[in-house]
Amino acid sequence: MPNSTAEQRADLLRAIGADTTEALFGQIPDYHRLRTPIEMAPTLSSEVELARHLDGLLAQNRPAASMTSFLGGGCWQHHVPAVVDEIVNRAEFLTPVWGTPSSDFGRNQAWFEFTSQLGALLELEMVGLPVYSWGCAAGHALRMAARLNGRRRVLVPARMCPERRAVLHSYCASAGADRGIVVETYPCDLLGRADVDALRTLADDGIAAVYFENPAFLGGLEHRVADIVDIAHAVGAEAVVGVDPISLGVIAAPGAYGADIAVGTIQTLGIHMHAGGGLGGFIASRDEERYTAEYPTLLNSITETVDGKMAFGMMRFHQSSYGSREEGKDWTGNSTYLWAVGASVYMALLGPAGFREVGELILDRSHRAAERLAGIAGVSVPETGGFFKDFPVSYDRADFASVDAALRTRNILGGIDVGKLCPELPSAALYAFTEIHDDASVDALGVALQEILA
Amino acid sequence: MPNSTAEQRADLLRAIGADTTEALFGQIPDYHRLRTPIEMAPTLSSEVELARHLDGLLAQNRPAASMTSFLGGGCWQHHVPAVVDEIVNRAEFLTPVWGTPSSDFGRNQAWFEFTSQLGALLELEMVGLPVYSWGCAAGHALRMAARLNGRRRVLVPARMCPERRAVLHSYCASAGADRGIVVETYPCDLLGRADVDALRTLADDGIAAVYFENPAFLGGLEHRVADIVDIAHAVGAEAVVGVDPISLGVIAAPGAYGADIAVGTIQTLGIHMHAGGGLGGFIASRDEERYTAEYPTLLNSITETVDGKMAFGMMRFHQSSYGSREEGKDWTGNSTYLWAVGASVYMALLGPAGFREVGELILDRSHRAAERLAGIAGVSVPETGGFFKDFPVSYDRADFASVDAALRTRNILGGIDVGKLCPELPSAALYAFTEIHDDASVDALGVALQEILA
Amino acid sequence: WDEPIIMEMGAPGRRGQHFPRVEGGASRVPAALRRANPPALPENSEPDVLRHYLRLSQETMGMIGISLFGTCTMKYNPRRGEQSAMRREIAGVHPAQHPDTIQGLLAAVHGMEEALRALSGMDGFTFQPAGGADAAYTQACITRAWHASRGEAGQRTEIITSIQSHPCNPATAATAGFDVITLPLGPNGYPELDALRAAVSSKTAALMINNPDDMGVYNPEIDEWVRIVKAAGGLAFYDHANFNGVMTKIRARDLGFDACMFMLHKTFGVSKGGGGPAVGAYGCSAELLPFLPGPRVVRAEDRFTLEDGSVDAPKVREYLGNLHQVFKAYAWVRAMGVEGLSEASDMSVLLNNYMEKRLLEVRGVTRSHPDMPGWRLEMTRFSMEKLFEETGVSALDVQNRMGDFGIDAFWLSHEPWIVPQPFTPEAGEMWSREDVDYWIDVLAHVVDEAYRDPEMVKTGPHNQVVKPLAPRNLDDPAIGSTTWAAHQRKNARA
Amino acid sequence: WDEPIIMEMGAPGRRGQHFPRVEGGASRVPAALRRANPPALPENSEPDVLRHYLRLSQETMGMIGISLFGTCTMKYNPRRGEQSAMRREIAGVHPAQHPDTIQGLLAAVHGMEEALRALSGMDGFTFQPAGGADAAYTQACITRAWHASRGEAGQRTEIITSIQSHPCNPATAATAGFDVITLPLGPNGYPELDALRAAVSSKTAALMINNPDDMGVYNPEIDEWVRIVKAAGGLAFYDHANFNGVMTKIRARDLGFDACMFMLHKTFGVSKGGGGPAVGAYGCSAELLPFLPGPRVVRAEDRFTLEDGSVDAPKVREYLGNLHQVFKAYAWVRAMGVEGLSEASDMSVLLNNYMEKRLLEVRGVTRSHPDMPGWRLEMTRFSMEKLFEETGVSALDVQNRMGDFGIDAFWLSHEPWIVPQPFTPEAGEMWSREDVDYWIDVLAHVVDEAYRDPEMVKTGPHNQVVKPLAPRNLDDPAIGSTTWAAHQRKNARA
Repeated sequence: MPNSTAEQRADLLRAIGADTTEALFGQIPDYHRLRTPIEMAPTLSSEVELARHLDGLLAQNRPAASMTSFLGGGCWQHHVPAVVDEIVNRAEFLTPVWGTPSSDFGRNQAWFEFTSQLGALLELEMVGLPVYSWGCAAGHALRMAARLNGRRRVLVPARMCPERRAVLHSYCASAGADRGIVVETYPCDLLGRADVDALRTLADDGIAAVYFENPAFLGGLEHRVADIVDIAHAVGAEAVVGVDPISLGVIAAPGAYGADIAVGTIQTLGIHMHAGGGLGGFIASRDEERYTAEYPTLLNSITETVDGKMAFGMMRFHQSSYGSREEGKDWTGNSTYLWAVGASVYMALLGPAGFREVGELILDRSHRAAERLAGIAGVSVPETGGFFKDFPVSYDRADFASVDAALRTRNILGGIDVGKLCPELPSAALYAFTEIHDDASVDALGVALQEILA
Repeated sequence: MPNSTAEQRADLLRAIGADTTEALFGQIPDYHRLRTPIEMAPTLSSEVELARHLDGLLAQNRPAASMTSFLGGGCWQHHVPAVVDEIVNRAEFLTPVWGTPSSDFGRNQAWFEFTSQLGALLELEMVGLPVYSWGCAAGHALRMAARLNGRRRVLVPARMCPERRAVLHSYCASAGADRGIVVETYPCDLLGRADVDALRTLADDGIAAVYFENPAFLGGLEHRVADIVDIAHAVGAEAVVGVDPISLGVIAAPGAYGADIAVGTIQTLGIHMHAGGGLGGFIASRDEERYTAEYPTLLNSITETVDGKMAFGMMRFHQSSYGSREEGKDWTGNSTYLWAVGASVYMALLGPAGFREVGELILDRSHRAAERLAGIAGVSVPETGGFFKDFPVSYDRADFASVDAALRTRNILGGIDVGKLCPELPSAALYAFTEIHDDASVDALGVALQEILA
Repeated sequence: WDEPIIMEMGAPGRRGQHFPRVEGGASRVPAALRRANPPALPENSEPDVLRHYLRLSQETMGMIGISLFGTCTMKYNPRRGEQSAMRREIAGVHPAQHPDTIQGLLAAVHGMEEALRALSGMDGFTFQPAGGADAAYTQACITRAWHASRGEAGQRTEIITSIQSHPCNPATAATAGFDVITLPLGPNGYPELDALRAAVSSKTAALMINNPDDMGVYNPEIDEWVRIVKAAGGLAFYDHANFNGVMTKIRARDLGFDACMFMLHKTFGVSKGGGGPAVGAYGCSAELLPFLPGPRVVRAEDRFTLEDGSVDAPKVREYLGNLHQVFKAYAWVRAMGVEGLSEASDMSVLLNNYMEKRLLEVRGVTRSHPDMPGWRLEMTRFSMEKLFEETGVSALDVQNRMGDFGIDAFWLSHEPWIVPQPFTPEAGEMWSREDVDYWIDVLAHVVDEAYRDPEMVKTGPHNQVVKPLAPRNLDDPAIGSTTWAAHQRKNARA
Repeated sequence: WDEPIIMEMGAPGRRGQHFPRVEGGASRVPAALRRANPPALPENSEPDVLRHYLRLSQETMGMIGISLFGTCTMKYNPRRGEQSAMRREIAGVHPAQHPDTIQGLLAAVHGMEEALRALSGMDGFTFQPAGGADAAYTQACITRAWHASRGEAGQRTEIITSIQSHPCNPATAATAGFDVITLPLGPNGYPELDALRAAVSSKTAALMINNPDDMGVYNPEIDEWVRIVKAAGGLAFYDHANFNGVMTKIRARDLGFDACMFMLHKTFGVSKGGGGPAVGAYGCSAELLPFLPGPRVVRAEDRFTLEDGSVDAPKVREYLGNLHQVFKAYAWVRAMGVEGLSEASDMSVLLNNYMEKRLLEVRGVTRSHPDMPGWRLEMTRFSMEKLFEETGVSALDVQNRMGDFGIDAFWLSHEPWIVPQPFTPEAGEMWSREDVDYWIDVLAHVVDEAYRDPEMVKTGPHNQVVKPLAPRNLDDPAIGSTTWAAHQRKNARA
């Protein structure tokens, strides 16, 4: 602290006419003041000590990125281009909070490039600044839908990411009677894909929104997206889709099949997992006032300066909680804006060809992995492709925990436990295969499972 | 490569009127051209493949920084403040080569702050931009001395870093008869300190320079620096000292004891070891034209702009090899200028108090380590302190290689082999103790040696 | 730099990232679901993308200038913590990894929780809320769950706050389905006890309040507030957004609060990222612990494990939270220690009062509640009302013009503007007195300019990357565009 | 930013770095050797130091602008290699570590050697030379050692080079104790064979030559040169500074050379650091291998070990060299592959010829050896002699003024200036055609300005961090100062 030298401190006290810093806390009643010493771990006041301690902690971690990991299901290990890391770690982007349209010009442009590129991937022209996560985005989107049509029931897939679903439930619940949104489910197959006929039966004109995911949590590609959108629209509900944008080089865009609101993660766009700190979510829609007026997020619009140059400014600030407190649309605050910069760099690096290639590569990896695993006695995998990067693997004769532990001793992190979601497959693990896996890592998994399940 | 798309390439060829790129190599006679394919390892054209390969290589390294390492003797593991890393990795400093005084303004200022702060540590007002290493700096300094007084013999310590000494020999040798500089040695004690009486006898008026180090390679603090300088000056020789600047918060500065030229490493000023890539050397002297006129390095001077603002420019460029080819003073070229920026940041962070503290801490660590090791049967250490961070440890009844290997299996990197330099102690290892070591690491070493030598 | 938008850069066929080619990958996608047209993304080489964003970074002033952005507690982010957390040992951790594989990370998270418990007196914390507003939302959700568990669902529907609370408090309360009661300020700069007494009832679910508020005013009756609310059956939540001015001086639990929130990206030295990822660490008393969303890190003998939250605990975000940021906060708090925290508080209050003294000497500048005696805490709400009346130059104009001198925004005030033409600098402990003096000198210079040449100020900034925005109604759907595609469409139509 | 010098910043007692305090550490130093007065270093807090150097970084244009600095082959430094080499697994390696502990690093070094052997036809490489000049010095030292081993020490005292060689060639030869014979250029832009024949003798130790030179001219008789020198008993050294224009097209060993040098920080995509750390990889034929300084990485079955050099091998630097840079070069060459290298060569030559065509259309600009037919390789030496004569504006003036448009120095020419008012841009393969077009447009604009308003150009730059330097003779000992202390002393006296 630059001013804590005895001389500086005395100078400042003299300048304001106080005797001690203690005197400056005179507003606080004496009996409010804490007088007992606070107990904390020993201070590591030199950087060399701190570095030694932190290095020691880091050495106790075996991160997925250094093991052979197949964890996915909501946060994935994808390739992070080095250029993304360089940019998000620039002091100019990493450390500040907020400035003026002039002083924040570069960052605002990066944000606009994020929304613009994401919009191009989604084929939707309205994109808000990011929210915390896919789950939070879905929660906001369902609330937007309920505000749009005044209905209070929504339909979501029965086999949905439990983490995401819990968040969505928090967002839909309400303290006030009759203000909550009732979350109902429609049945899905083992890859998480909608039972479209059942969905059609469940949808009625009390439904505010039909929410579906593509790919689904259990990995399935929802090939009947058009039917689902039709079902929603037929009853006057909003069609809300959750997507993983890294799939959009090969998978049809939400805008192409008529989804009204699209949400999803931005973590897969070049953001490290960070033990969950890499999550970020987005909300997008057609650029129609009906939707625009319901966004809770901050909205960064392109505009121009007094001398006609490109610049950026906030639009519809009044509808945010900053502008209208409890009268605003839901609420916003610090979010995951740094990751918006990172995702912008990522999309700029990939371009259309990169998204196509990475999508094809992931499809190839996951399907070839399924073929490899299908050949192992005691392992069941879905018979008919149709998934993107995740799919459930069932240990037919062993429980999840013991297989998982055995894999770990082999430096492998197996898939996440989805047995509860799939009562038919009590030992099911959701595995993720991405562009970071090569044949060797898939083969290592195969060999390990063979040994463990033998 | 942005222009290698078929379209761009064709456009460019059309613009210059060539049919193929092959045609552009018409200057090269056909029979000079290589026609057989070049064999190289498979191309890793995607970053995801390259990253996987590089990560695999890195995983095979067990760097000193992740083990418990006592390697020193010319390159040391010191604490590198995180701020230094941030600055030297800024794209603006990391990637460019050279510009104009205006476009390079910030870097030139950082360089000037490097020479200014290093000068303050050394109490010398003339400091050149860095050279490759301590050894190269010593070589240039001895050549400077020989040019200054026209003599062709120099005296150096008998127990000098073998690496550094080999470099110095290369610099002193000559193809032309009578142009070389003859390197003679004076005896030293087991800590590498000069036998001052013997030195006095060896010094005569054919000696161009007396070179000594403080601390010496074997760690000793050369407490008779004033005597050595006097001996050199008495015979009209230059007194050239090699120092480790991290010691200068507690050790007298070369300028204070009358050294004419000071050289040394800048690696200890906040530069990672980088497997030897962190080395850098400096040359400094009093700011007298007699010396200034002999510098082979580039010299970055403070000056001013046409409107009176601070700026920086090259001085005495004409005496460099860039200015005068073979008529210049030795030669210069790409050097270790990025590390000058890093060292500048390091010195600015430490300030006088930081250098004092780190010096005291190192002295405390090394001497307490010596006390700890002295208690181990089969280990000999110098009886009487008097060293800085390195000192020789002798394995009395075991050979160096077997002890070293046994330590390695315990995740410890023992000292470097200096048996050849110390015939009295054939199994001597030079250990380094710095501020990065805590009591636990020294104790781990003690326990390991106890077990190994039991 | 005159850097174009990335959407207009590049040329067909350029690549910034290649992937291994496979044959027929797309054939794995059902035909109906294949993407028909490639996305309209730009095509650029890697060096061009890098340079583009490097230039944009240089066009962002941030902490390279001086930012005394009020309420956000601008701090130095020690690079040791930042760089450590950036390493693969943290960045490469999947949130669902088995705890045995991430003991170092869990130790840091647990250590951070211990530090916050010591500083607040609370019994447990969650780091799941991804910002201060999210912590407020967590409070609202927990309030809902707690009352429901006591059979008062549907009855406890009102949350009380003050007009000076951060907008996120009423907004999250409303989102969670509560009615919001907002108390006005009394003559001393904080709401009056009687107003609170009038507001509480059997419908009262909770009080959400900050103290000191962002005018630097401390409510000395806050303990009485808590008693009143709790007596009425509500919960008391302490929004510790302005903890910097009181850390180690008071503890939320000691004052009777049931829960509180710390922003690790503000008070605890973690980088802000231009608006997150952030952490609103939420802590509560033992009574509320069952409602804290899991999983939480618990120590079991010599190792750390994860414990799931109860089914009633409202999850506000997937997984455990922004743990890389918690790791940085842990590094920061270990480096500071109790003495360091206390000193930071001292220095931030001292420097604020120094600023206040100097700023009040500037013509046209006043402070809120001018007659309230005593030293303000870490912030003071100032007003340029007089300046505005005398010159037509607003606080916003001054803020923009100050940018020309390398000074970033000072923050005006949250809505509503209780004080006209407000501005709220926060000095904190990181800026040197020289920086603060320079900051004040610039402000004084701009104010002086406002009296001499108001147009100069109103048309600023003049020498920044771009000039001020043209007056356009971005809320007009025919103009405002969040994407390039929308912009192009609207421009074409125009 | 108007950033002061660090020596004048700060205040007494401020700290940017603390260390654990110990009692009596200094008492371990003999009293006579203790430092009497603390060094006159500035005292600053960590955030202030960081911000200071961040600002200095922003005041360095470098590769954020456009740099076509000739002879230096400005390339993109792929961040993957840079970041990997920055990791502790490389940065934290001590150069004396046992090879078993650094197998990954040694594999990369060995892989890089294999790649260079394939590209040159040489039999072995050392990465010890820490730059191109150091590689030339290595050549001079090896030449000395080789002749000495053949009993010709003292006899082989002459090294032949061309006036167009880089200054480091004659300079390092002279430092190693050789006499230098410099051949002038013939009418075709390279020295004539007869001149070489006249220069060789029994004193000839070696030829040190580059080809193409930095005018983009290739000497088609180079194989004959090698034969003549070797017939006279000398060694032939190929300075591959300009390898970018010929890589994969020719191989040094195939042309008869005994040794060659590649600059990994130029041709092989490694960051330049504003002038190092760099690598001048030096390779030679089997005959010279015994003189290659060690230790060198050798493969022994499935692992890598280190082999010491012979006692006759002249060490030019401690340890193995800047291995972190070798690691980056290895990453680069693996990513490029043979096809990538060939394409880079193609693109750099193509773009240079495009530049040449456009630049020669600019008034006042000519090229060296204008009548020499055919395409130049990766560079062309241009001249602004005509411009200078007609306007008084020099190439240096143009260079300075171009900075106002975000374009960094283009490089003039090494000494001596054979071509008056020379300038030497090198396009390379990384810059897009748009960048190069912009570069040329700016030059054309500045030249046009020179004809219209020469003062505008001569007094440039105008909108950079600082204006041009005042004319002061820095070589005057009373003025030039490399340290703040010297500057203050001289100013006080003045």
